[in-house]
Amino acid sequence: MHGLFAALTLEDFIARTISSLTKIPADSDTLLLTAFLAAAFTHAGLLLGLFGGLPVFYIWLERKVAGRIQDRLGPTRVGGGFGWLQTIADGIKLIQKEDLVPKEADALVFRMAPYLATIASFAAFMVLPISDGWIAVAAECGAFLILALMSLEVLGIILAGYSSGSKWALFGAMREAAQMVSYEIPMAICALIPLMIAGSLNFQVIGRMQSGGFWNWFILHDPFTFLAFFCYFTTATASVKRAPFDLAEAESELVAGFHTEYSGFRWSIFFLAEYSSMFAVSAVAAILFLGGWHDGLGIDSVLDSMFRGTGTGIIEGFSLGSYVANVFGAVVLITKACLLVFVQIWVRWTLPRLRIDQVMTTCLKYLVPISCFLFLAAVLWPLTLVTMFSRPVIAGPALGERALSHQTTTSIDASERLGAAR
Amino acid sequence: MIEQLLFYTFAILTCGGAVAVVATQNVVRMAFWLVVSLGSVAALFFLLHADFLGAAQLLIYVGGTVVLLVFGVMLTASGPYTTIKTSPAEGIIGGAVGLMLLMVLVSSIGSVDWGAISGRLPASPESPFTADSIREAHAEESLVNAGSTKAKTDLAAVQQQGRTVRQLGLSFLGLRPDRNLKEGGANGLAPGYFLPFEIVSVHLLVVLIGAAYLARAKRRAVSEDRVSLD
Amino acid sequence: MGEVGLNAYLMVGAVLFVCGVVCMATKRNGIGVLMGVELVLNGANVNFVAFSRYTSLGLDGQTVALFVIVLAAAEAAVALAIALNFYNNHLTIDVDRGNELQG
Amino acid sequence: MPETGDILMFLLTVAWLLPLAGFVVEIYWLCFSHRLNKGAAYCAVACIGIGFLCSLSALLYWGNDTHWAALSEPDHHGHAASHDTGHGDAAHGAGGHDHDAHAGDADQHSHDQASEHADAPAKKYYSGTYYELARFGGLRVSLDWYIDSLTLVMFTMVTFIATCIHIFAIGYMHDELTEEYEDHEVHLHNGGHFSRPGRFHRFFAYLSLFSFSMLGIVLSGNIFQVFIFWELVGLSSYLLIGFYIERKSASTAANKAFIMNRVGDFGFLIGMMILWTSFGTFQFGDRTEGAHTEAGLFTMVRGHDGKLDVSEDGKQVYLQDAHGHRAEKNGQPLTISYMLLVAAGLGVFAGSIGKSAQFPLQTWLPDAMEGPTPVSALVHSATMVAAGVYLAARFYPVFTPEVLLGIAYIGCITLFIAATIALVVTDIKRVLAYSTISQLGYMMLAIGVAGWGAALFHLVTHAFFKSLMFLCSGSVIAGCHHVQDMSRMGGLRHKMKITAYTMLVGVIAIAGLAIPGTSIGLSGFYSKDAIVASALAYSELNPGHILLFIAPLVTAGITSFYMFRLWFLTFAGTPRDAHVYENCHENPSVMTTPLLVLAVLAAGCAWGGEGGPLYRLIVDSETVPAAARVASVGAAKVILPSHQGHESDVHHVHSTAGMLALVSAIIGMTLAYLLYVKKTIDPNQIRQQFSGVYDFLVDKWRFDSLYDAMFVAPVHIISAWCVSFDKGVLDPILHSAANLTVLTSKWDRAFDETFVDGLVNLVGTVTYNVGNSLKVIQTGRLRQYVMWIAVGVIVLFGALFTTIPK
Repeated sequence: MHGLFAALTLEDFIARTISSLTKIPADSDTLLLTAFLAAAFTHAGLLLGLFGGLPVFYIWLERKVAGRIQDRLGPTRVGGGFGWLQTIADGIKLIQKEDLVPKEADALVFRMAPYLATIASFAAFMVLPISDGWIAVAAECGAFLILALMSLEVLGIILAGYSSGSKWALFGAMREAAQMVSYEIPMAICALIPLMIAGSLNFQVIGRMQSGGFWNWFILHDPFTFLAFFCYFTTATASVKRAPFDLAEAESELVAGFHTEYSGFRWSIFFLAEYSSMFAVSAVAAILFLGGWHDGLGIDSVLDSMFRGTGTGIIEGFSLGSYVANVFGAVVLITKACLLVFVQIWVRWTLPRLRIDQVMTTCLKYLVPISCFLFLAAVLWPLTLVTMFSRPVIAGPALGERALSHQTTTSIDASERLGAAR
Repeated sequence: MIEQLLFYTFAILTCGGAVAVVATQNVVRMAFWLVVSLGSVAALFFLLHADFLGAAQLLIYVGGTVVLLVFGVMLTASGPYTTIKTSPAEGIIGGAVGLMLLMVLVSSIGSVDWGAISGRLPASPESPFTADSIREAHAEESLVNAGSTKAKTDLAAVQQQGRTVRQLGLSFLGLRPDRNLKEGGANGLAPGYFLPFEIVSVHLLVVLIGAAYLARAKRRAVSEDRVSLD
Repeated sequence: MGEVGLNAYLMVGAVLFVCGVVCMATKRNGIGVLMGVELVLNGANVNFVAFSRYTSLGLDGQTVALFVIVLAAAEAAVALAIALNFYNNHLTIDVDRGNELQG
Repeated sequence: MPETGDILMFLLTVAWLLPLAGFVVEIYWLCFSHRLNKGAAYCAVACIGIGFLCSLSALLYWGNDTHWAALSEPDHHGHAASHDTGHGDAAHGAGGHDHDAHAGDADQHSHDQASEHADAPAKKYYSGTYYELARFGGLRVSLDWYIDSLTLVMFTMVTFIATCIHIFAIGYMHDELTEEYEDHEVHLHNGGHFSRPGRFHRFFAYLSLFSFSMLGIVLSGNIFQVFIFWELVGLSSYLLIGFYIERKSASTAANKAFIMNRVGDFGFLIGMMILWTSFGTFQFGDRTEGAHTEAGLFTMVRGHDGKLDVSEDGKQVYLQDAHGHRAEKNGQPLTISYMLLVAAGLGVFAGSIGKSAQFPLQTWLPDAMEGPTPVSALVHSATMVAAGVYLAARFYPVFTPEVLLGIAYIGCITLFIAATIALVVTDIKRVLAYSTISQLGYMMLAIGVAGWGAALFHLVTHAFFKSLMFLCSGSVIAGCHHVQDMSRMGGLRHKMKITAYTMLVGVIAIAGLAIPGTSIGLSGFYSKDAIVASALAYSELNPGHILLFIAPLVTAGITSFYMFRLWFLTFAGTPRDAHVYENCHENPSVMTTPLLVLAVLAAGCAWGGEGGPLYRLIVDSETVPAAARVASVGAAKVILPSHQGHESDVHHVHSTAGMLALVSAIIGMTLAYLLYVKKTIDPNQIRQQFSGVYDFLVDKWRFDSLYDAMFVAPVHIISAWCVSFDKGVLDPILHSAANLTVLTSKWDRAFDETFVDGLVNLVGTVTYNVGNSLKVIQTGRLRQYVMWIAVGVIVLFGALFTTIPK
């Protein structure tokens, strides 16, 4: 058993609490199961709260940004001058709508498809760290897993399009399939570049390697990671079918694309999935290229040292300093991701939609070769540096040294905590 | 307990999905059930401490199934939801043979004492699976460097925890840090899978080219006739 | 509910395998046959990973399972190309129509 | 200062190789010029002309170097000559008595002389090696040079005559200067004539090649090299005779010449092989390599004193080394069987027979008149046929008296036969051709009767006047538009004055006429005089061979007759064919100038006779001293007469012989005048009265029929016999074998078809039926196969579970 049930601290805490209250031995299976379930549900609730709330915010943001770009105000009525309750109001309205299934539709698949898409995009948050150590599943192959999980979303969309029994929906689904299968390749290769530099698939490790100043961020590691970031962001935009790659919806041609026949709650769920996917890819971009939860100015370490040692007595194994630093880190990461999402929204309302052949051409003829070249160049970069300057980086300590120092400190830290917990 | 619960959940999903694939006649529904079944297999892989394998299963089979879906839709698109039905007799015969095959397999599985067989295998570092070991391994949420001189128990714990990416990668490079043939010997590592890995790489390239060649656009005989009539 | 052991996983693998075989044997749709192949391969993979977990073979099972996945992907690519050709020649995907080799 | 030999070698080599360069240039003439250009001819003339200048300067240089010692009286020059004189006196004394009785004495005497004068005499020749081609064991194949006065005279003569003929040919071949040459002799099926591009440049290329080859023979230093150029001469004559290759007669004549020559060359090869096995060298002259001197052929046979060193029993000949001693090898003296030496001599002479058209290989030369007339002049009168005589003369030291006797008789027969045929021939060129054969017979006869100098003297004079006459005839032919028949000519001297009178000079020269009572005549007089004198001396010493004197004497008259007949028929009298007469004209100066030059030389080249410079120069290079009277020890008991000096055998009979020959010639001339000018006797009457003889002569003594009967007919008969043997014996055997095979094959086929095929077919049928019955299982349905696999697995497992206990 492992990181799938990763709410260890909370689970441990609950187990100990129950054990101390009911005098049941701490290693009893029933107790452990109860504690695990309680912790899991707690975490799930928190995650849903957070990641359910974010799409709501994004939908509002999109409306406001679109309004500003189109020289109008956007929502203004619900919730004061900024209309910040508009999304909630819409949601309530949509839930009230009748759940229509067309006569020609394949009812079972038609009903299941939105869930499949939403589950896939929300499952990605499982392995996404929000701050140092704040991760649901600390999987060793987290980066790989998140790519796999996000690619599941397209399945739901294709099924939805096919089962609608409508040619608009079918066209949208087919476009989406072609687009997704193509864009996954350059996206994975671009993601591989920072992964290769870090030498790990673990988001935790990758994030820690970029601690310190912003010059440690992987986007500034070498010229090719810098380019790879933009390449990745383009392909990521396409993989979440945002404009100008939103061929699956294409209102001007296909009515509403794959969700033409959907209404009410199932329709809104598609939007939740889309916006949470946007956040997921943006967060991944932030972690892989933009330093993750590190602000790049050293504020988190200042916070950590400021509150270090405080509050150790309240809960066993609890450190206020690292907790505050983690909270700050979570804010930083979400801010970065939101900025990237804002860029996606901005692009959507400023660029016209491409044709499907242009989309495929962009991917197969340009992005794939470019990403392959960047990957190759990023591999050769440290070798070139070693040959010319006898060191793998231009300035500062080598990545391996950084990783090693982190490993030792964190392992000491962990063993201390473990010792304290015992 | 938890593991059992999860196992049975996903086992039922797997088997049910597979049976549904057999039972369904509609290609798209078959694909849907296939996704359910294969996704559950991925979950079973996670349960079997094979994280990387599970992720790979998700990525590759989902991608593969998407393509299957597209093809299924394209090639049966002569009418809405057309199905190529299997005759009931065939279904019955197939079911009967399948049941017999299942009985054969199940009886075979049941008649083998795996523990004895496992004992005859070469010894490898293995520690009993306990909650403590999980807890230890999880607490040590650190980068595990397979090349470092960790204790055997650490390796075992890593394997228990499912963090097998590094070891798989090393075994593809020809190194097997999990199987020391000689204690403490630097050169006593068991041989890895370097050559098969290379062969598979080349094989994939060949398949890529071959599939592209086979599926290249060809003018159909019908359309040619039409052109000639014009 | 007893302890989950090797046999339980092998049973799952067996069911997958049998379903795959029956799928291959009964589906007239070529795509369905391919799905049967996938099921068979997954049944084998489950067995491999289970042996890797429950015996002292270590990583070998996982490695082999990875190879199987990769080869399955390759097989699917070629098989789909063949299916496309089949469709081009017969204007259907019904494998029963491809009986030119009948004796 | 280079040595004399090197300078001579350089000059002659230039003269020799220039025609080769000319040949290369002219054969590729069309690559850089066109057919209508006369440049090829100028090129050829320039080459051969410069060659003549080189040869002449070489001759002059040689003369200056030796202070013209050769021209002085033999009594006053050199040690050997003075000794010869003394010896000649002794021989003369003996000659007065019974010759046979004193033969042994003379032989003994010569031995004494050889031992007395073992020290080397003054060297009379220069020799060396250009280039060694190969060395096979002891056999050296090399390009050598050998220069003595004879070489120089031949070079000068050949290049001079060739120059004249080249110039003449420019005019004669003028009608080839065209893009479209119509050959009136070649009739096509459609009644028209064959036409082709002109071959002016090619003609001159061949002429140059011929000159090169001929000079190569003369300059050669070993017999193998002679053979090489011998064959090259044959090749170029083949090309030139067959110049009008489209004419059937021309190509046949070329083939005939070539094949006849091969017969002679066969003997030549045998002789060469004998020489090689016996002597181990091909070299003529001695050869110095550092301190070691290797003896050449002549030294080996004759030593330094020109005597054969014959063993006591007369069966062996001892070979000499370069120092005049008997050659030894491993203590054993080197010897050669006497008969083998005779055979070698006869073999080499066989080559000469072929090349010089001697009996019995004489028939090719008249036919060779098919070539253009300059070719006849150059190739078939002056030089090529002279090559045979030259070879015989060059090899004179190797010939034993027996061989010389054979040569003499061959020459005798030839000269008489050819002269008689020439009496009746009316083709102007053929008269000259038979005349040539006859004169070559004179030369051979002279060599055979030890008149070495006389033979070569006649060779040179004959070259001049015969080339003159051929060119004159060519001029006539060209002037009369290719009419060659004398019976259609007549009175042409009015129209072609230069040709007529230069021709008259040639006729007088060949007839040997002189002013009676004095010894003043044209060149032919002196040379023929010398030959007849030699023959008379020989026949006096050997009375059994009196025929050798009578035949040339009679033939001298015949020669005179037919030559004047030719001149009278052609130039004198009245025109017999008005058409020919009307159209004929004198030729341009490019053709007549050579005639005039040659006429001067034909008249005066032998000035002084045997005391004159030409004869002296030639005799200077005689390797065997001709002063002594030599008796043979072999099968033929002959005594060779002495020549040199006032006391020699020849000198004694000289005036007698000259008188007889002159009388004979005058009789011949008078007869011709009576018959063809005065018409006192009608030639037709004689022809009818002696019709048998006439026909015999017209048929050329029926030699062609004889050869047909001797060689062609037997071959035909043997071939017919072979055919009948083939058809009667071999074919039935083969046919029966074939029938047997067919029968066996039929049986075999039956066996195959019934038994073997049946077996195979049975297997095939069974397999086919089994497959046919099994094909039902092959349904082609994919799903069924899968099902069968599953069923198979179940059955297998079931069998395992039931059979293997747990």
